[in-house]
Amino acid sequence: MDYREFIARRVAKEFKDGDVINVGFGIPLMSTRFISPEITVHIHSENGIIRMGESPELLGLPVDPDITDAGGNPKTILPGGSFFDSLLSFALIRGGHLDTTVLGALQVDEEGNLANWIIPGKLVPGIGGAMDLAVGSKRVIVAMEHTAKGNPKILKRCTLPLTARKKVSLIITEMGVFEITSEGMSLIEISPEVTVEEIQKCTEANFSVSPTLKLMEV
Amino acid sequence: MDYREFIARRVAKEFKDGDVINVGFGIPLMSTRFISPEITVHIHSENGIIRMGESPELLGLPVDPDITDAGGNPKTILPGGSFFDSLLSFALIRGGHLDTTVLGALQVDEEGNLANWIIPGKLVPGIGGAMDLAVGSKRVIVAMEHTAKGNPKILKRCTLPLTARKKVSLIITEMGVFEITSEGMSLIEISPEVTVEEIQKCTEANFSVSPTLKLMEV
Amino acid sequence: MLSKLVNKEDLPKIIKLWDGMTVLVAGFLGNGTPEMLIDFLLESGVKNLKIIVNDTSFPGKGVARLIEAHRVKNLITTHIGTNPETQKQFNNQELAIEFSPQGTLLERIRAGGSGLGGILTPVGIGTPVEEGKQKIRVNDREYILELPLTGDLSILKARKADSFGNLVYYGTSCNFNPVMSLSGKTVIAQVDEVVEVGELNPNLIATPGILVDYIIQTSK
Amino acid sequence: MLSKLVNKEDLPKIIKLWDGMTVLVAGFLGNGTPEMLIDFLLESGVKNLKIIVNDTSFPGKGVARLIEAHRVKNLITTHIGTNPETQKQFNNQELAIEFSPQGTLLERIRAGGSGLGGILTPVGIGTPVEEGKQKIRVNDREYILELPLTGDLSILKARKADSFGNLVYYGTSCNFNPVMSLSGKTVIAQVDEVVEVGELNPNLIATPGILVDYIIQTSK
Repeated sequence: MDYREFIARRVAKEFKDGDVINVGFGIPLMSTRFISPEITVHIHSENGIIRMGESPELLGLPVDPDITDAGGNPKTILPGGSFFDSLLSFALIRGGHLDTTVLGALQVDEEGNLANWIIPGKLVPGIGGAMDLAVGSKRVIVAMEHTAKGNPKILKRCTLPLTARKKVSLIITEMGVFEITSEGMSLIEISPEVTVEEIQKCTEANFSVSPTLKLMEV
Repeated sequence: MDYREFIARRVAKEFKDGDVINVGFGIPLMSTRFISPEITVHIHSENGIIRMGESPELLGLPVDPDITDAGGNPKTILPGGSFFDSLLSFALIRGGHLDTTVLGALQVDEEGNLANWIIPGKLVPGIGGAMDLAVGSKRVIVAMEHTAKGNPKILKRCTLPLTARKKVSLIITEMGVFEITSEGMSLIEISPEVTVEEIQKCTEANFSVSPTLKLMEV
Repeated sequence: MLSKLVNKEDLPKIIKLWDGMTVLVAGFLGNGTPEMLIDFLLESGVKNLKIIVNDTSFPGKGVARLIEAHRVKNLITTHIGTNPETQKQFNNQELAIEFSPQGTLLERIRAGGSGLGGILTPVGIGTPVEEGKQKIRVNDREYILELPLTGDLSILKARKADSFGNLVYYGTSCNFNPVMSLSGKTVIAQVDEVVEVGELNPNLIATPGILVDYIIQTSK
Repeated sequence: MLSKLVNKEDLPKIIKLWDGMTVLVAGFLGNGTPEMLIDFLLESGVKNLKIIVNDTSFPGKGVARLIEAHRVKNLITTHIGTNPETQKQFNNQELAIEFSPQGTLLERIRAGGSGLGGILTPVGIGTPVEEGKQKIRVNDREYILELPLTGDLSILKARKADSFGNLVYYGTSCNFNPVMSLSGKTVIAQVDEVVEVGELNPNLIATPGILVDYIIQTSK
């Protein structure tokens, strides 16, 4: 199992029966493949669909170009799902009707600030739905590799322009799981493959180690 | 022909082919019975219908309790019409997508101010959609009897709480038709049954007599 | 997937009600109002309600029945002209009423349910509606800042639902139902027909089931 | 009732275009964008356009074709990450871009088309999006006042229409189409199928024909 799949599998354990979720591309999207078959989770995609299903190719179904995810990839809709316009889609997002959003990050910090949309002077992919999702969802999880080319991504304070302020409450990486509250950041799970000291070396942010620290299992 | 029908017939001449209109109860509503068969006018009702048709009773059709006008009376829908929720209905109204609204008034004044929703200390029917209609429609016509129990309703300044400020551009009564512009109020048509002096006696507002004053025909 | 269809008799066990709570009641002159859920409120004995509703309907119909039973203390509405009892309780000061233009009421409910802090509307400028409210000038025009509304409970009426709570409306009984589905902490709908999940065309669902907590079926 | 169905070849006679005009383009990554109306804009030679669109699609698709032909001078959008040419023209300063959160862009277009002076959103607070904008505190939370957007022309794509211009959408190609129907001075839609007036179920029309000025039919 590679790092990314390990993270994605751990993310999937955060979903509860009946949750409405939205997942960004990459590891967050991958997490939906590992949702327990014992629960029903409703996947919302901001381009106007709830209860989004797998790719038609995977299911051996014909592709319908008018049913896609937010990356333009062909998808299907599950029974009970519906399509709606973008206005309602973002009313759902901003109005707190989504239980959990899982996003990647360029940077995240110990206050729960998130930066994932711009590197000034370099790449400007844009905002898309990320700011609305981060601000509006009941719960925001960051799922990402712990470092970028060896540099910490979990910082004392984000240095890149923010996506949202103080909204991230959980960070899941291949090294561990961090909870962020108004008290600060706390390591609550640790990968069997690393030590707290190793995590500290790869993390700029200050964090406490939870007295109930557990092994990260997937 | 009674006064009210005379006014209603004159109002109907204001509608143009393709117009989207909304009419209040009483004389405004009556005006829709006199629309020229040579034009198509789309009747919007704020409870969520466009191209509202006649009462089913009048057409010999069964009553559907879920298709009504804004007074709760059973109506029908014409081909090309649609139903929508109140949010869209008022987006249409406030967004300037209605060509003409015809309303009754308790008072209207020479600045185009309209009062039609409350008599303090007495009757408080409420606002309903009237304020949105008066503010949002491209054109607001007041259609009413010229006086109430002999007292002028067309005033220098409304004394009752307003419905909307400076929005009425045409007043149609049984005595004549007044145009209101930023220059003031002007009598542009006069009923064959009255003189300018008689109108002046029943009107508190100052008005000029248009150099192209015409006879009011229906 | 758990069915959201419950029996009306079980509602007292399922839905928490309390005196002084805020209830959003869908409907326009009673059309599109869930009478069985009005029954439920009446039977529960709940009182001092704050009701947000377009109008107070006609005597004996819809929200008028709550007013006639003296269960309502505060009302945010647009029109009471069709209900003399509302007028009477208002004049007696039994009932406090905040009048709102209809478009403004709709936008306030939408704002509450969609995470907006308010909206600027030109409607009400120069009228008593502007009193006590912040006014903001944008591009040389004056607007009233109207603030969001939400409720503890929204009661809706729809023509059809599946057991996931997806709703389909019909005719002019749609009115306030979709917007109120966004803005109640708990949302319950009375529906005439209940079908299996998957039977509704996903393009034609007006209110997605994720917004609806419970449905009851209209008695025949 | 006059039919709004016109031939694409007749559009240059019917629709006035001018350099620097503002066009609202529906679609999400090109899905739900009317390619034949993009063709019309390209063939007309119109330039220096101000385009309001969710994203700049993929190369060769939708609004990307206008950017590749250097017809766009200003862009209000949420995302350009799928189109390297947009990124290039942005870095070259050929193209000015105002980035907006997607929900905010939608609300601004809705406000423009529905007579609101603006909306308060919490989205963007503490980010570069708030720069230069008025902030307003409501119930102890800070919001950005976002202002309305409208356009000279809206170009839409729908699955089905009747000749009165009533529109029905399908799947995720619905996206920005309904909101943009409210906010263009002229509104034109490309539709795959045109039926007679009266054939569409009036309960299932997403965009009422009164909002639509012209329709053209997708070439087979």
